[in-house]
Amino acid sequence: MAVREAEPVASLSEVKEAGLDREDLLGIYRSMLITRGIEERGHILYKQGKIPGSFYTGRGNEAASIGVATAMGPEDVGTPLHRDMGVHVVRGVETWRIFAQYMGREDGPTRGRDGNVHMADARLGLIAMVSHLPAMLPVAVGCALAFRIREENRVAVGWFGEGASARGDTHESMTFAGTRRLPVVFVCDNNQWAYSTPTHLEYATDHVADRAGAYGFDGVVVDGTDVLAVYREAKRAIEKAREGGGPTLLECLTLRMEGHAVHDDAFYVPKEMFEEWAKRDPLERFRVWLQEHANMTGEEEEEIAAQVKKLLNDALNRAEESPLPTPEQLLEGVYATPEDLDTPHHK
Amino acid sequence: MAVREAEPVASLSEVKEAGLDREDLLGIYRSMLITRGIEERGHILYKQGKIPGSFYTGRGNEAASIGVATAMGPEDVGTPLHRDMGVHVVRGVETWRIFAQYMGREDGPTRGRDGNVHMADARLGLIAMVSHLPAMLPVAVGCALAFRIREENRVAVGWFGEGASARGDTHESMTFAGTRRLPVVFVCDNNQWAYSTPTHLEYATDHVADRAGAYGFDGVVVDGTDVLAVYREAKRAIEKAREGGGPTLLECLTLRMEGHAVHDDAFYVPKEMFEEWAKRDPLERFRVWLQEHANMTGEEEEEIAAQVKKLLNDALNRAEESPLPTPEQLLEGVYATPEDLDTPHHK
Amino acid sequence: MAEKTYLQAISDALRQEMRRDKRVYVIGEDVGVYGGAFKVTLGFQEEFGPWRVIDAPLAETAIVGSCTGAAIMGLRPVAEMQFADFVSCGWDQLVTVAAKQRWRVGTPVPFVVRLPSGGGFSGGPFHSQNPESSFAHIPGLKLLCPATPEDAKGLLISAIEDPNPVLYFEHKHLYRRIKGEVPDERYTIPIGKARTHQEGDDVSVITWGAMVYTATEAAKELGDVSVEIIDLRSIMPWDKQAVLESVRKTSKVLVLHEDTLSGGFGAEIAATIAEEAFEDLDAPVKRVAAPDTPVPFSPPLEKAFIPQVEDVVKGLKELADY
Amino acid sequence: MAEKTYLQAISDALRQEMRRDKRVYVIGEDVGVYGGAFKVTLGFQEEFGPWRVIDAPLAETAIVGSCTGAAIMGLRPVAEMQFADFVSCGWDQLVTVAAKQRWRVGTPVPFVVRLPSGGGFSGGPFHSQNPESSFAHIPGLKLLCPATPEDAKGLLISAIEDPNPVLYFEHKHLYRRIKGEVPDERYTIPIGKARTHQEGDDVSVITWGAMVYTATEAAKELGDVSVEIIDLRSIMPWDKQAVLESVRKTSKVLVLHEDTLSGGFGAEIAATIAEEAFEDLDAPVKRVAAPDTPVPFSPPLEKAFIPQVEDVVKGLKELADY
Ligand SMILES: Cc1ncc(C[n+]2csc(CCOP(=O)(O)OP(=O)(O)O)c2C)c(N)n1
Ligand SMILES: Cc1ncc(C[n+]2csc(CCOP(=O)(O)OP(=O)(O)O)c2C)c(N)n1
Ligand SMILES: [Mg+2]
Ligand SMILES: [Mg+2]
Repeated sequence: MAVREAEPVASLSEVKEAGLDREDLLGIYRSMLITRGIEERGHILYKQGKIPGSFYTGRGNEAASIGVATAMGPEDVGTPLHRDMGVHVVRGVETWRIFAQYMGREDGPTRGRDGNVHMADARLGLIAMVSHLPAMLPVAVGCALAFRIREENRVAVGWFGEGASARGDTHESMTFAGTRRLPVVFVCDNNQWAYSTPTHLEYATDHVADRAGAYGFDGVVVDGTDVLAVYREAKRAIEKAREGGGPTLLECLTLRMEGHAVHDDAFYVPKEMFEEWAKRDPLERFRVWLQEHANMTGEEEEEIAAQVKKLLNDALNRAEESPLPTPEQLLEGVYATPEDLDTPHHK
Repeated sequence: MAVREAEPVASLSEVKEAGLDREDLLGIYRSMLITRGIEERGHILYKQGKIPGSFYTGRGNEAASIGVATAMGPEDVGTPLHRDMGVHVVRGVETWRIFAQYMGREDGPTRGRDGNVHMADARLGLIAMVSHLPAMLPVAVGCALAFRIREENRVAVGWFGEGASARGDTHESMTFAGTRRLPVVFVCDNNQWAYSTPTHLEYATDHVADRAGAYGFDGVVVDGTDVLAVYREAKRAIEKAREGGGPTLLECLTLRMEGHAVHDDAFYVPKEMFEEWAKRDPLERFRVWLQEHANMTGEEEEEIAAQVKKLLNDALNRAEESPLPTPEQLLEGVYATPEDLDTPHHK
Repeated sequence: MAEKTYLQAISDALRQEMRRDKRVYVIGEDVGVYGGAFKVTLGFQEEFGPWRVIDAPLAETAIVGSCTGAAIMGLRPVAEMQFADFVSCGWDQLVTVAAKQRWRVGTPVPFVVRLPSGGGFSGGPFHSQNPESSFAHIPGLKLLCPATPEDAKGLLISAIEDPNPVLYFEHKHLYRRIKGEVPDERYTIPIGKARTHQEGDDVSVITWGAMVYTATEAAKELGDVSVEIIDLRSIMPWDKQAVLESVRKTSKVLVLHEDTLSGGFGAEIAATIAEEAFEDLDAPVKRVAAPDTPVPFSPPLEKAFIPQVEDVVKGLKELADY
Repeated sequence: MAEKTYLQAISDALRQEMRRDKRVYVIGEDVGVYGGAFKVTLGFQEEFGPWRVIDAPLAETAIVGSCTGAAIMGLRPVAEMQFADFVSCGWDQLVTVAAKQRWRVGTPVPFVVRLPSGGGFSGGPFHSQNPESSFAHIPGLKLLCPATPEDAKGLLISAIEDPNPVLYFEHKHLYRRIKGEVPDERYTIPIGKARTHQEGDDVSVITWGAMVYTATEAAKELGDVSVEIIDLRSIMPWDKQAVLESVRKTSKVLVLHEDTLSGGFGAEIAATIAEEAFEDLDAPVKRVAAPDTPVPFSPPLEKAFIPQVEDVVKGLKELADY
């Protein structure tokens, strides 16, 4: 039951064993660029006054979110959070819809009803988060329970921050999942800060994953800036769950590379901490890795970058054309109708 | 941080080291008899139709509750639960008031407003439980926080059942206490059943105390039918907390020797389990121990038994004379007045 | 058709639905081996197995929250709170997640929480509450409070069918005390439709749950004042139209509930009547409810707390004489 | 006397009380080093140290529950919810433990929870709510909703002094927008007393929080209709007498709040008026409140959700013309 600290991924052959070919790797890299790009563009939109309310990014968490999402099967489901834009990207959300969501437009997944990453496309196997952290963990456990009841080979992935690990929802979720050995993987985005609160005020162990044993399952700590290591560990955990081996607590260690939200300059984070982790930028790390281990050429790199740029530009343009919702829409759909049940996720 | 399984207490000299003299031991025995006596009489009252609602006892838990309460200092505080009548007895509650409480009379600590062991005399350093389990743990942690803020050498003791260990309140309490190393001892009355639910559906570890490490403090499992072992371990934990050593999770292993409440015949508990644990009846164990190690004479035994019998008889008579509350009292005291703050516990 | 207790009607309806629809499962504390604190699911685990009748850990947040997840995955969870009072430990999951998901992102969350509620047998402050008013204020939840065995069955089936999170309050004091004819076949009762428990011309009583019977007793004592009793059955949505129609007929109305007065759902009903039937009223809208205290344990206090027949009689007389 | 923002008034009041009374401490997420999400406790930790300005774990149950324990031990905790919305995670501790302890066993539980609440800046469904109505139904809690800097200070001090659990709702949209003269010295404002924000003769508006300003704007647009605005300030206990007096004077009344309509506390006020001032009313009691939906994020939706000046104008005109 002891916590295992995962090794980095060294070679291409190791990656192939884990089920990824070179195309997949370039795809991952592309997803990372898209993810970062979405959030960088979002930031600009915010500064331009086009995003109402506040604005959050997952800068520094791209490898963690994308590594896990890549390891999920098509029928698996997840409840990603505000640092996990990469999950939406990997699962195939249309980029323009995210910008529309940011700007409160009608074509965002919530049609302007909610903001930020408080969204998900249920058809992609994702359930939209609420703000209350980590209230989506019991929901993820419920998905896993459904899979267990129906004896399906599906797995649920529930995300939570190291701050939110302090809340009762985390405990009840892990307790229930642990006693019933449900097919769920708990992914902790440990970015070392909960708003301004450091980790030692949120938990008294070395790692959040040290708590896994308290629930009767395994804990793994992985470098959350190493997308392949995250992928490998997530894959193991997910496949273990799929085979009836019960939950895993997978902790992805990163640093939140910006303030809690756009208004926060993160003065409380030691400068050296930022400097140190800047050297481990997940995109840059993976770029170099691809060059060294997968012979990614300069041409390929440029091509991907250009594709991503075009994707983002097109998406932005399309999103800006999306209308704002009209006041009449406010009252629609507080209650579901029987017809609403004719959706893929309710099959 | 590993869980320690406590040894039984062997000799009188060991007990003396732990701070108890022969008088104390006989006092403990007396408290155990009173505790059991109160609940047995309560049961009779219930059958006589004198107790409205339901009725709970802590049969089998007398050593656990009394061992811990005996280890508490006079200025320490606690939040005992429905199996912990012994705590009230040791802290000095007047027996007749408990019977008055059972019967919904005006002289019960809640003046007929609440029933059962949902009561406490704040002047004795006890805070009355609510039904919601384990909602008193955050309260106990708050007491410990107050002691820490004021730099007092006091300790709070919070009780919870192994069933209630599954709830979020347990986790948030231990997380907060652990990160701040607050002077609180968490006592788990592990009586192996939560109503009809067995332990493996409440937690996935061998012991509840295995979880202590997840909160950065020590866990100890003690035989909850051995009053001296419980006392010794509670004393250690309490004094450790008092000296700034932070919390301990002390798990007292017993068997709930009756149904969950009076209406429950506990059909779901294997008969052998009852038989096995009946051999470890905490009163009988301690009686034999006192004979063997402290030369308790037959005379002494009889004298104590007679004292207790008289105490209970007198208490019952006095309680039966206590009036039922009058309807007008219902509306009093929903809100506290400034004068209410002139009580010892608000000093 | 057979005569059944209110409890039996609930139990039978649930069993019928579980036989009919594999998506329905039950989860709660002690619902399996023990059959539930009130034995509503007695024998269910034998019939449906441990994965459709799930003994949950003592963890209401996990119970309620997992229902949301399983519901979104296409199942039809029916959770049991051991007592309605303990739903306070699942409050956040209900009001924050389950209630808002459909409106926010279009995802229906079809599940039912069964809540044994109400007082009358010295359950004390934590085993007697009627928490429907707190939830009635949260858009996105539906709330049912059946009073008869027939409604208990039909509304439970409707709740399970409904594509929304539904809180189904079953009054403990009716469990074994109230009997009635219950059709054997499967049927539903429309959510949001009141039932005229008794027709009358002079004063209307708007109520639900156990108070329907208190109102009936009171009406009997009124002599020649003719009392109409509207049993709301469904608190959210509630049948405004039926209420207003009754008020327009009688011009006098008493709103009655077992929960405490201030901010209780009776206030919403009274306020609505006062606003929308102002011109039809011949007397102030009267509310009779429990006083603003916790629920007391000791019988004389509990009697003073729960609205009694005499309290309703007094209110009705005042209205009649107005 | 100095001109201060609403936020500054709160911050200064709290600092003053902490200087005066060693028993007062602050606990919440990010209240220490960061000074709180809204900077109400900026600089507090430097002045009072880390054990009186406590950065709590992300755990509302522990935050609120520990306040109960510390209060019983004689301290005067002031907890901050980062946003009022998150109090749903402390619901059980508030309604089950803190609210009922005094009545059950005579133990007062004096602490304050500060709740930055309200919408108006695209906070979306979980950073904009006004949860006072849910708590107003729970006997044992007191609820304050100041609208002016002067009241913000005086009521916060009263809350800290009060021997009960007090929920102090501070409206985020007033934080920096509203300024006013605030006495420098320590003073209290009695809990349970309304404030006549504006005298008038034709129609009364009963409201609180940010809606006081919406009502004021609306009243200006009314021309020759004279509007009286009663700022309740205290929701529980609420100043029934002041409300009824105003209604008796004007005979027409509009109850206004930012929270959603159904089961909102406006229903209690309207129902009380309808019952106790029935004969004085010349028109139905009107309620203007948010519609029964979650709080939307996108500006056009949020504008449609939060009662606007024009909504109040419309209501007032209808009443005036009745
Ligand atoms: C129950 C609850 N309380 C408070 C908040 C306010 N809040 C938003 S994010 C945050 C910090 C979260 O920290 P962590 O879980 O580590 O996630 P991170 O933002 O660092 O990814 C807080 C306190 C919340 N969202 N939910
Ligand atoms: C939050 C909550 N949910 C449900 C209950 C109903 N209930 C009362 S006692 C009990 C079992 C408690 O088990 P455990 O914690 O092991 O304590 P024990 O009664 O065995 O001492 C349950 C489920 C409760 N009291 N509180
Ligand atoms: Mg974090
Ligand atoms: Mg137990």
